[in-house]
Amino acid sequence: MIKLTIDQSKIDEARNYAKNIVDSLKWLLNDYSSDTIERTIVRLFGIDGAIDETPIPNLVVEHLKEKNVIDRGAAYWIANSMLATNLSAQEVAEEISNGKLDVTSLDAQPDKKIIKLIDELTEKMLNHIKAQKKFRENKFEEFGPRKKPSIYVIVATGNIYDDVVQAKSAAREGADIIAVIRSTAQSLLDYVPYGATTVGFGGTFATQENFKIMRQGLDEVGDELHRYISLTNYASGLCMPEIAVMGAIERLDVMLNDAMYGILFRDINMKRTLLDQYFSRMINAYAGIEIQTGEDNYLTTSDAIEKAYTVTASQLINEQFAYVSGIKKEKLGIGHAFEINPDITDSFSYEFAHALLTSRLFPDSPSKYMPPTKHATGNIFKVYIMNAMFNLVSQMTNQGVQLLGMMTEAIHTPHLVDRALAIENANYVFNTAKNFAQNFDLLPDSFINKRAETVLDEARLFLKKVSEQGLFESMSKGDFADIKRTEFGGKGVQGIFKKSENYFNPFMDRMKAELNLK
Amino acid sequence: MIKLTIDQSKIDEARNYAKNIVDSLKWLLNDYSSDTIERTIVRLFGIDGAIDETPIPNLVVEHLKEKNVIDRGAAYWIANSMLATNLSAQEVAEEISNGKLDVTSLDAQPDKKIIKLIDELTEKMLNHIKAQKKFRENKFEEFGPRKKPSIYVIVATGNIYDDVVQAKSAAREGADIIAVIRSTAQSLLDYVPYGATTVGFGGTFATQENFKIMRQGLDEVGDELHRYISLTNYASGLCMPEIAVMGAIERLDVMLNDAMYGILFRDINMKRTLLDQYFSRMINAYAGIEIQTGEDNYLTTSDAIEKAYTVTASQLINEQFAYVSGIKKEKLGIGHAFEINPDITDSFSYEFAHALLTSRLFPDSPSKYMPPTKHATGNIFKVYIMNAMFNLVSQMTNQGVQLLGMMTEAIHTPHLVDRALAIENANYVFNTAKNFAQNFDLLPDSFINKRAETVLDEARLFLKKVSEQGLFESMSKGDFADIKRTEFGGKGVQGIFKKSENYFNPFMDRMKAELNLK
Amino acid sequence: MSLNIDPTKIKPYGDTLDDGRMQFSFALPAPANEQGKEAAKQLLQQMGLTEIEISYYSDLGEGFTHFVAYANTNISVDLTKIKVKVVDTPIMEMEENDKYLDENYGKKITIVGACIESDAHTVGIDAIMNMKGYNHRFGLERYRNFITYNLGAQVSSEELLKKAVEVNADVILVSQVVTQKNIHIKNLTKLINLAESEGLRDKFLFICGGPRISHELAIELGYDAGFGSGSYSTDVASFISFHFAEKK
Amino acid sequence: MSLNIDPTKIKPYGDTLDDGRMQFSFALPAPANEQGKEAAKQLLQQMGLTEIEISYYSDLGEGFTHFVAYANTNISVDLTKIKVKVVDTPIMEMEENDKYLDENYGKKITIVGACIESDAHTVGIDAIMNMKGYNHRFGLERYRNFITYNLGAQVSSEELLKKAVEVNADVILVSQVVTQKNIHIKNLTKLINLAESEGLRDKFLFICGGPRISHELAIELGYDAGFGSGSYSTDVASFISFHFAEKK
Ligand code: B12
Ligand code: B12
Ligand SMILES: Cc1ncc(COP(=O)(O)O)c(C=O)c1O
Ligand SMILES: Cc1ncc(COP(=O)(O)O)c(C=O)c1O
Repeated sequence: MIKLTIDQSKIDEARNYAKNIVDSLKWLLNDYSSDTIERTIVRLFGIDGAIDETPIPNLVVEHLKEKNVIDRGAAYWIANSMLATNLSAQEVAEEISNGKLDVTSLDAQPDKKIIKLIDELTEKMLNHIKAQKKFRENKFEEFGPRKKPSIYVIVATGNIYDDVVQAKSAAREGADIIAVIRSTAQSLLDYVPYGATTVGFGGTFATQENFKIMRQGLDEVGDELHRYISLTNYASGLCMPEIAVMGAIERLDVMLNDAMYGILFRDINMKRTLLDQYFSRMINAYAGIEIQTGEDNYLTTSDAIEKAYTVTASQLINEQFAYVSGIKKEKLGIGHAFEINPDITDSFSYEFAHALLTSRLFPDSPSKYMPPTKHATGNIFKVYIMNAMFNLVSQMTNQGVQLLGMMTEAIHTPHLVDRALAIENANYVFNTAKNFAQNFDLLPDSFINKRAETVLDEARLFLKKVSEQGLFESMSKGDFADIKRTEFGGKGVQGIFKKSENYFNPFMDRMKAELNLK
Repeated sequence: MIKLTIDQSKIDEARNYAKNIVDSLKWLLNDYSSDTIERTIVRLFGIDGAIDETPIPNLVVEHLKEKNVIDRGAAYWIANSMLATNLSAQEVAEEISNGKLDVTSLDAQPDKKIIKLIDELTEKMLNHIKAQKKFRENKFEEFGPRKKPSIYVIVATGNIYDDVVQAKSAAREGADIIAVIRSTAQSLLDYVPYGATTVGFGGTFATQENFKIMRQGLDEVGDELHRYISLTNYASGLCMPEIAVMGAIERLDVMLNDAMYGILFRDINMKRTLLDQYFSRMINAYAGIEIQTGEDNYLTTSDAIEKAYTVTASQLINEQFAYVSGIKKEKLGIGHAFEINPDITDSFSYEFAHALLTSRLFPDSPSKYMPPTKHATGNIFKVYIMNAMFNLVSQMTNQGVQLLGMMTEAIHTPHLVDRALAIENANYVFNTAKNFAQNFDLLPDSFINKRAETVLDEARLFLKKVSEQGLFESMSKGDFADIKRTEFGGKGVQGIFKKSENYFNPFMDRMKAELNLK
Repeated sequence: MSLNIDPTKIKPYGDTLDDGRMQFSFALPAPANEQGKEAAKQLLQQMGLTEIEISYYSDLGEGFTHFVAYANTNISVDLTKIKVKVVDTPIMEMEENDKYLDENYGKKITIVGACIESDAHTVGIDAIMNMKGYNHRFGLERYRNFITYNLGAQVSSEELLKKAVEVNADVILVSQVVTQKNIHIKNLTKLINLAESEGLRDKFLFICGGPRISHELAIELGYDAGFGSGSYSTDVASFISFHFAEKK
Repeated sequence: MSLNIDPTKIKPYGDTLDDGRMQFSFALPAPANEQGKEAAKQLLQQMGLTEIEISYYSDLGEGFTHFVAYANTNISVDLTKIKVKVVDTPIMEMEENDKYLDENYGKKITIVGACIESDAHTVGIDAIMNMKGYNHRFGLERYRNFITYNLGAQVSSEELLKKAVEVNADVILVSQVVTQKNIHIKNLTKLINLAESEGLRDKFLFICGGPRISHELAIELGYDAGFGSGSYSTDVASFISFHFAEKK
């Protein structure tokens, strides 16, 4: 067996630092909320729709902020208004949105009645989400589990209907997971666009309707193929929990959900991101959705050998944040990437060592392995064999999810043909080298073993430093990816608030209880 | 280290059977000669040229056969005629060819004078060959040795001048060895075409002039690149020793020279082939030319898993035939191929086991590893990654010469672009995985180890059977590649004769002496 | 919800219906620089392409450069107007075929096969004829109602016809794998002309096969059927059996 | 002995001079059978190609088929007529450049760079500007005679110009990596139009770069220079230094 010989105590030590880092932020996660968290609650009441392109959940939360009553939480206000007006949640929201209803003008209803109503509504939505979870589980039961490594491909035409055609074609070729890439920088929108969309830019907007359309397409083709085809999209950005909820409702199966991506790569305020990811991941956990982290991003800007330890460190931090939200090991897709300059002698051994380290650190988690992108050139033939080598590492080091590389990576978002060939590439390599690794022992004093140990050591020392000085401080010094972010800077900073004594988030409470979180 | 754990006594046993098979044919190698061997001697006297497309060496030997005096050997008759007529060797040959000279009509000259003249002429030609050998050695001294695995590519335009352009381009991309593929079925011609040629069919004729033109081109580009570029062509067929001599004269560096290819795959008489390969290999050995065997051919017609042992058995027989001719281990390019159906699960492990077995059996010889061809389809992308996997096996199992696969294998003989991409493929894989294998131990009870042992066992038992019943008998039963050949059938059977008491081959005698052969 | 494809005007598809996007790779005797790149672009322009993107170029030495490009064509094809001749007999497995002939023909069929003229690629014809077969289909040799002769490689047209007459064959199978300079067309034409001039054309069912053979091409060349890449013994066997049973 | 290439009529080269052979790969909304193959063939025929060989096809599902083909074009290009604009200043290493400016200019040059508008791909501009540099060439930041400001990703044209005015810049560097729907053209045009309308066009040297940028394109768009894939800090630095030293 190809197994790293690494001192377990070093792993434990590194993991402990990560745990300390996350534990020291409990104050934030417990005492604060954000605009998008409140919008999520609004959505969980079943409220949807948009007026002049602005989603109703945004209008509702804007109203509560204007009236300076958001610190009690949206749940309370909606329930109170429903009881006071005898309208449905949707009607209440529409009235608010049309400026016809001022929630603070209504009489406060008895607490008991409010709680009862909220309980009912919570129950209803959570039951729907649980039903979706059950549906997925049944399908996997019926058709068998996802293969390993799973084949993950993206569609990104900008038009959800073209996307569906491409996704179905990919499923027929052997794809297990379809990711609909979002339109450029959707993560910076402080709302989730509404409805079916056909004009995206470098990707297709993540909307609830688009989720539904794609889900339906994949269910159709999956039933035909007797394979359950998973669907994924991105939670990251200024709307993490809202998108998580949309995914839960429309039965996405996997979601990209990184605790720090927004901070580092999108300049979103750190408190905002950490808060949002906390609730969004809890929703993912509750819905049985597998999350995936975005460590590959470090390597698109930094050198993949020199900064390999930042990937490891980030993985361990992401892991701890995930546990706090109730994500199970089996649903924790730990990100990493094959991004070393292919001209480097023995770059394959480096990649192998890095990939093996991820498997070793998270043996029970379905790692998400990202393909060569940075060193992809317009030489489609070269890129195609780089992808084959990438697929081989994955098969040999037992990765969970293989995000297939496209031979046209340096040219355009994938064409139908590019994707089909990428799947053929993976199928060929996975099958031809299926049990290849089983023939070997990894030598403890080998380059690969020593390299993995070095990366772990560097990550361990880095995490020690961060845990000593605190995550905020480290980020403000640019310790992560050489990017400096401050506690009070960044996008969405206005969207956080301290909860009042009588703040109320019934969904989080229910989820916490069911997920056994304190 | 990736090393097979195999009982050495099994290897010794198999090798011994092969030795017995070859030893039992000494009567043939010692007592017989052939038309092409005699034409070779004519050529070694420096005789060249053609009349109405028929090479003068053929006309001379035809004459000796007509006159029924060939059993004394061409050397005697040419020397005798030279002394009797006072003409040069070339002049004598031309007179004979023009029908103006009947060698039997001349007086027999004194033995002492004949021997003296022959000695002088032999000395002259062998000195030229030795000078070519020395030249090559000096170049390798100056520029450094060929890399391992060496990059071997073919050119096959049919036009020697197009070939040169393609070869030089390939050298610039990184090729170490250029093979000029012969025009279809040249091996069935009982003469070697004359002069520069521009119209070949699926390849370019092997002629001495073409050898010279290509050699010059490669020397030019090699000096420019500070790398010695090796040249290779095929000896196999009805003219093995003649082509070997042309290669020695024009400084080819490698020659495809299989002891049994002609018999099995071209239906050339078995005695003829075995005789011819014996002398041709001796010439190769004398000229310091590396030979390569053609075991890949078995797998283009038979199943590469089922019939893997035929490759191993043939390798061991080819090895013994090579030793008998004075070929050194370091100049013995043992053939094998990557031809397993890529759809087979774990086909990569099978290929790996087979390749490793070849390395293990011939650790000091520069094995020649052939690419996927049979399972290549018009899907150039798929073939390109099959070639990458093939290159990886080579790098990991330490092969000597890598005959690069072309992504257009199933379509056409290689285009300029195909070859450049193939070289890029090999360079990338060799470099990215340079020391990858050094990280691992091969487990003795692994699939790969057991598979290699199985193939060896099958080969051993097969060789035992052949050594018991004799090579001729085995071939007549179709034991090799399911192809049946009889001792008295096949092409070129008329071209063998028993030497008389006073038969004389001064070149073979000198070579044997210098090569320490008895 | 599906894309709205007009079958009378189909165009290449990259990622948007009718975008016409295609991939190109070729070498030019041009320098590996902006000038060469422009030459590559102009070439594609003259082919009527637009949105030309030279994605990559690389110096091949000796004055040549390799280009990889993507571009859009505006050309479309009317799929509804395309009718190609294909062998359309249903395909029977071996046992089925044996039984079918028992019941519908009642005689054995004699088949002679060869890879003709300069071509020595026997794997294809062997795949069709030999006992062992190919990809889990036994060869014609194993069929109960066929008598087969596989003459192997580089058989001249004369020899093949001679043998067919000698064994009183019903069917002649010809394989052609090498296609360089259209040698396969030449060889196949030679055989059929020879058969005609000897008055043998209608005595046999003439069937050819090989990686670049199509039924359409075979008919054009005067054969009764043609089989390309990936055809199986079952395809040919079925065609033969139906032919004789129906003729009877 | 070399091939006899006529530069006024260059054609693609497979393995014989002027054979015109090219490789194609594309999807069609057509079935994966002989009919689809014929459609692919007709498409290539309409592009003026001959000797068309559909080497491979494969069903992609949803009504699409992938085709790989080889074919010959008869089109040629006159290489001698192709003149492309390229940056042709000699290239100096950093130390050389520093010294050159010491001796020939004697002042520091201020450079402001950014990846503008919707584009967030900073790796390219960083490769040119950042201390660390790229492929063993230090970035402009490290040059003794340059004062640099790298504004990073998604900087609006307005912001960029404002900053340039504020620091009294000599040079503006713009990066554009995303090219889908020609967004890079739109963005670059926006910037230069804005500069013109604010009377700032001639105050700065405008240089753009990115994987699909060429000097030719840059000039066309009204920039002073453009740098594509694989350009280095040394290229830009040399261009800038010569420009100012010569202007002086
Ligand atoms: C194996 C092989 C050889 C072997 C052949 C061994 C043998 N006994 O057959 C050897 C090594 C001897 C060989 C030699 C040469 N080969 Co070769 N060879 C191949 C190879 C790798 C595979 C062919 C094959 O076996 N395919 C598998 C069979 C099952 O497929 P198939 O032939 O297409 O047959 C199927 C169908 O077409 C159909 N079919 C075929 N025949 C028939 C007949 C009938 C009646 C029916 C119904 C159906 C049918 O059914 C079959 C099953 O589906 C191809 C490359 C490739 N991957 O295709 C090159 C290839 C065919 N060879 C090629 C060349 C050039 C040569 C040589 C000329 C090289 C040289 N200069 O020496 C020589 C000359 C041989 C000669 N005189 O013909 C070229 C041809 C180029 C071209 N398009 O013209 C190819 C494409 C390789 C290349 N890229 O250069 N070759
Ligand atoms: C890294 C990367 C990212 C990173 C960027 C991180 C960062 N901070 O830069 C991340 C992950 C964030 C990212 C995101 C996206 N990306 Co991106 N990305 C890439 C990738 C893999 C590499 C680009 C790169 O860094 N190249 C290395 C540098 C050194 O090369 P370069 O940029 O060409 O720069 C050189 C020259 O061009 C020149 N140069 C460049 N700028 C300048 C400026 C001047 C003044 C000068 C003189 C020279 C110069 O000099 C440099 C050195 O030689 C490419 C694919 C590829 N392999 O090219 C895709 C790619 C560019 N991305 C793409 C897309 C679509 C996106 C997204 C829209 C995807 C999505 N829907 O989310 C987002 C949107 C981001 C946005 N708003 O712009 C597409 C663009 C398609 C197209 N042709 O339009 C590509 C081609 C991938 C693909 N096939 O889909 N991406
Ligand atoms: C973790 C993560 N989230 C989100 C995204 C992309 O989303 P956006 O461009 O909308 O930020 C990426 C892109 O790679 C990512 O890695
Ligand atoms: C050992 C050997 N000799 C010769 C040849 C080819 O020569 P010919 O086609 O002229 O027999 C081959 C072809 O693969 C070969 O393997």
